[in-house]
Amino acid sequence: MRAVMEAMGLQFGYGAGLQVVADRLVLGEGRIMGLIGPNGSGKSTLLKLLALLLPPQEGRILFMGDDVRGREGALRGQVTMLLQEPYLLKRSVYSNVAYPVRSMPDREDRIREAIRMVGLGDGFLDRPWYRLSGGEAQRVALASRLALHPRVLILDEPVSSVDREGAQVVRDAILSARERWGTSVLVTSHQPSWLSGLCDGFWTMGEGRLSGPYGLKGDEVVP
Amino acid sequence: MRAVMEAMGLQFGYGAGLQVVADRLVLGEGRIMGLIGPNGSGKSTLLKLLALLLPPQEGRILFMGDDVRGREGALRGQVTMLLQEPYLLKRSVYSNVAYPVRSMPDREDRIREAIRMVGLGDGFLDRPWYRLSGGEAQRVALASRLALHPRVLILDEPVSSVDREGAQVVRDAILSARERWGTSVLVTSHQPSWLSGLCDGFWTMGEGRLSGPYGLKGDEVVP
Amino acid sequence: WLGVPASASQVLRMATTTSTEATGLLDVIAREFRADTGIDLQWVAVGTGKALEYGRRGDVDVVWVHDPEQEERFQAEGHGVNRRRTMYNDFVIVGPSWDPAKVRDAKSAREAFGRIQMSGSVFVSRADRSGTHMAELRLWGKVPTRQDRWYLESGQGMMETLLMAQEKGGYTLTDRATFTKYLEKAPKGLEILFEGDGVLRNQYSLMAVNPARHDNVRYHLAVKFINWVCSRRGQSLIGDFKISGRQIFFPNAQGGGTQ
Amino acid sequence: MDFLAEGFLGAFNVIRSGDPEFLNILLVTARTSGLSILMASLMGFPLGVALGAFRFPFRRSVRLISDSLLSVPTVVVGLFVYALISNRGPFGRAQLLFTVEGMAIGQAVLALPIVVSLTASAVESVDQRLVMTLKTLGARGLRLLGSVMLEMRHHLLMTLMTAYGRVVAEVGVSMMIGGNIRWHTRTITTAVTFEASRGNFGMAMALGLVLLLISALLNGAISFLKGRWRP
Amino acid sequence: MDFLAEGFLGAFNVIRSGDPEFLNILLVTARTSGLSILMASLMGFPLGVALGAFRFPFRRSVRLISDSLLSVPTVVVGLFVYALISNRGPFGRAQLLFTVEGMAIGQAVLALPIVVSLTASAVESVDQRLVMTLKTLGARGLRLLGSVMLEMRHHLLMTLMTAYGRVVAEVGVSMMIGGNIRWHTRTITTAVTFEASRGNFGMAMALGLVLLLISALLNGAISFLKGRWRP
Ligand SMILES: Nc1ncnc2c1ncn2[C@@H]1O[C@H](COP(=O)(O)OP(=O)(O)OP(=O)(O)O)[C@@H](O)[C@H]1O
Ligand SMILES: Nc1ncnc2c1ncn2[C@@H]1O[C@H](COP(=O)(O)OP(=O)(O)OP(=O)(O)O)[C@@H](O)[C@H]1O
Ligand SMILES: [Mg+2]
Ligand SMILES: [Mg+2]
Repeated sequence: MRAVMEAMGLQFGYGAGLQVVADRLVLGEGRIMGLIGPNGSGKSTLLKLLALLLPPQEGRILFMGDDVRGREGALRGQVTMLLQEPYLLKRSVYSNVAYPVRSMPDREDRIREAIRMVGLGDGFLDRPWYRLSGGEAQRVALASRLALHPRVLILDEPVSSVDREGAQVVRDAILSARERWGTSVLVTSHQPSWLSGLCDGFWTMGEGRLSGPYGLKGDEVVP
Repeated sequence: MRAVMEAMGLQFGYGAGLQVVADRLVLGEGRIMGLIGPNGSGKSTLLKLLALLLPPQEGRILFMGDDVRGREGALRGQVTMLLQEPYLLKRSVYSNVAYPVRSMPDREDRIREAIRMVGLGDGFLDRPWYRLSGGEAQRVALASRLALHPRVLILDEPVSSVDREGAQVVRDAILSARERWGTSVLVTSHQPSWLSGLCDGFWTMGEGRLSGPYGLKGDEVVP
Repeated sequence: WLGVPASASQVLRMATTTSTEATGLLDVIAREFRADTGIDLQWVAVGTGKALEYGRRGDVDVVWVHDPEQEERFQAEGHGVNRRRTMYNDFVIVGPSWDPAKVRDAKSAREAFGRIQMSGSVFVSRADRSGTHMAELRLWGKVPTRQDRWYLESGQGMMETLLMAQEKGGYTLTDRATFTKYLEKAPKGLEILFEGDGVLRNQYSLMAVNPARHDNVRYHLAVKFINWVCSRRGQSLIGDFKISGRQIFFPNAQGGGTQ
Repeated sequence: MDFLAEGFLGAFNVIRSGDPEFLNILLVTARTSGLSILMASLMGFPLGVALGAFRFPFRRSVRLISDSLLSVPTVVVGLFVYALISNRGPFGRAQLLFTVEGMAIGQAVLALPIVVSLTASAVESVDQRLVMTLKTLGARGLRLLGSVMLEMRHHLLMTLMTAYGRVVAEVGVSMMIGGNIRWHTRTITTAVTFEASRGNFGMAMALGLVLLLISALLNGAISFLKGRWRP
Repeated sequence: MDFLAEGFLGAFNVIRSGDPEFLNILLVTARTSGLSILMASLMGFPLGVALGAFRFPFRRSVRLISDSLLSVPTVVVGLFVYALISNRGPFGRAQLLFTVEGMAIGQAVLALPIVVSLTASAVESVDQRLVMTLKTLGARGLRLLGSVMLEMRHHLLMTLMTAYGRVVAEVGVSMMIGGNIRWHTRTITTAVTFEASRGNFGMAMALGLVLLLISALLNGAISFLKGRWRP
């Protein structure tokens, strides 16, 4: 199994506070890995580093074996992330999901597919952004990432506001993304039961330091 | 047992969309009641009505037996709410928690007490608002409501971003608020296990319509 | 389009003082000049100092101003050529009808100014080195200073200065043209209290900008215009121009020739 | 007080008359301010967004300059542009003095700091998640810039209205560069100033009111547009 | 170009000389703009926040009027205030014509729509949760208003800077109401205009640059303050 993303010797800190350190992290192709740790342990920060949204202060990130430095803009879209507090563009749901795939020929199919994958009906497409509940908004935000058919999908607490049935739907969506597009996933959640039904393995964060992977069947991860 | 809040024949709709309807809702003194329902069923909307943040289009709300109309401003503070997506003032954590109790003589005690109740150390008080993780921000927002020692505490998914230990801490905080200040609580969550370990009973929402209460031991709620 | 006179093949640019424009004289001149020659006269109306500055930089082709001293310097510096007297009017001393300084009884302009100075009545000066201001400075025995609290320096145009004098119940020196215009608007305001002294003459002259200095100026058009204004036709237009039935400018180009 | 009433009546009469000179003044005003706002927007919005969203060398200095230029007097801009485009200036050959285009350049200089500073300030206080979200969705370069601007459309519109107000109400630049030449470079505001300096306060007031009326119509249209966009 | 260089040198000399007339002009400018910004803020901020956050009758009309007044020419404001406070006007008794206070009133009229409209627009696009959050924390009335304003402090500061720029750079009102009277009501901008009208372009430029320098210092101080506040 190939590694889609690798990080070596990553370090990042916001000035005085917590220093996030990840000596070695490998995300295998088609892998779904969880990231767990208490509040403030640096999970969101690490995910933003891997999603190429923050520049690491030390260390390197590889995508498909090559250093990402200087290619961040080009790689985003292949590597996408759902932020912990999703932000919707001030447009309709349709425009939000269409935004990343605007110029693709199979755009309409992707949009409809994505919105169904997160368990919302096509009727939602016409809604403006402000006519959504917390859970609905979170699902729409996920849908716009799914429409991209990304190589790497990084999800920061994707079901925090989603109801129980919805959480199952989102889990199925993640699994089917892997199945259909070979998407590799890195996901955090504070609901262990939801996470354990989904992931192949885990990393843990504690006070900014990454450890793992744990709970893998065998050791298929190539270095 | 007295009713702290009562709502009769409440109706509210945002223009075209969902119509939230609550024929009858009673919150007894010192009661902790859950509100459950799928995404978009109108829970947050109903909570905002009860927290006197939205004016009902039909129906009445009573606080301690008297209609709240015209007294909303004066009652807020006694009736407070934690929004689903908490917003922190662009100040330090200390100022956020101090804001509602600014002019109270026992201010300092309340602030320290509240920040400890949500499981954060006093060290957090000096942090600016932007140096917080998602879960930490949610806890700070809760702390500023607890500092008020409110009669009625309305919580919209208070543990969505909080870690597992934190969820226990928040549950204990809610229980001790009832114990020490006789606070009545209305709380939503998509984590049934957390909710069932806390609540005396439930209401459910389905497509905007309130039903319940369920799961009460006996029928102590006076009409 | 939209009512612009059909674009003329030739455009002549002039910098001039506000009084010639504000009275409306230039509208008549430009219309007739165009009818006679087909040349489109465009003008910028500013203070004499600024008008000459435009000339110095070759941004206009001809200037029409009224301050002999500055004009001579302009000429001496080699910026202006073909300077011609065109017309004059006069300055008058105006003030409130109750005339606290008794200017009405003065025998000469200098005496009138002396009376104002003695009485300490408010006098509003343009203080802008305009032709009017220069004339005023020549009339003071001892030029007032900051210590003279009655002496206000407005630093503005004539009309604004007149209004300020009216508000303050004070005196000022004005050219007759602007004052006539002012009377139209404020008939019960200031009155002419002294006039007719020879030192109060206000001479307007035309000058072409030196083409040797600025190769872009349209010198031949400028000369054409100057000659036209000084011709019998131009002169009679000036003489016939009236506001409220009163003649404003007095042509005096004949025989003046190039100065 | 008398001329206030006179002004209202005058405004009405001027509009009704459809006097060709008045129409010409309107046209010159519209062309000048339209052109200047266009120039200021094309340069100002990208620069403002960049100042607000990205870090780069001299960012703070550029911002400070722009903020300071908010209080540049129109006359100074007028003189400055005049120095450049006058016959003796470096761009004298372009023959921009006493033209609508020259006025528009001067007004654009005046509007630019407003556009830049207000935009930068708005971008700075825009939701921190916006830029990150757009990046996760694959936007970069011009699309990122455009999307940020679209997301702040209300702010940008307000910025535009402020810049428009500054430009359409100013006199110094138009007078200095345009010269208030009848039938050519006379704008509403230079006409107002001209009439006021002749003591025709009623007429000055009337023209000023016409300008206000036009602005009100424009704002009405924009407010209608905004209503359709929602908050 | 020549007078640009002259302007820079002149600015330097003027500052170094400490000429009493120059100091007087600075003082008049500071007093006038300070007073007018104070008046405009006291009225404008509460009105702007109210327009942006609350619904009340005629809200849209008030907003439209304010937006339109963004483009009121200074001369028109000058004329309007002049009509009110001149000897023959209804407030003639107050003797405000040709005084610093009179100028400040006129400038406040000019600054008010900027403060109101920019504030309203900022409040409109402030996070929807802010007002709700403040209410849940028991804030109401003046405290609610104050807290909303504190939360938008960067915006309000920018608004203030824009209004300051408008006021300190304007000529029409100061000329009309103040009268540019030497030693009494001559401000930097009326002095600039005056010098330019005399053809003293170098001196006009110099005074204009001094004004810019002052604004730059002010902005530097504010930017330092903002740096201490963080985003
Ligand atoms: N923008 C920021 N500026 C400064 N410090 C920050 C910023 N964002 C986060 N931090 C700090 O970094 C630490 C880690 O934050 P992070 O959001 O990565 O935690 P997390 O593991 O995602 O927590 P949670 O489970 O609550 O989401 C926090 O304690 C916070 O103080
Ligand atoms: N500001 C608003 N304007 C218009 N419609 C709204 C607004 N807020 C919510 N709605 C609509 O009202 C419905 C109920 O929203 P509400 O937030 O009350 O749901 P909820 O039960 O809290 O859902 P969740 O579990 O996702 O938080 C939603 O379907 C949404 O379309
Ligand atoms: Mg996080
Ligand atoms: Mg909700």
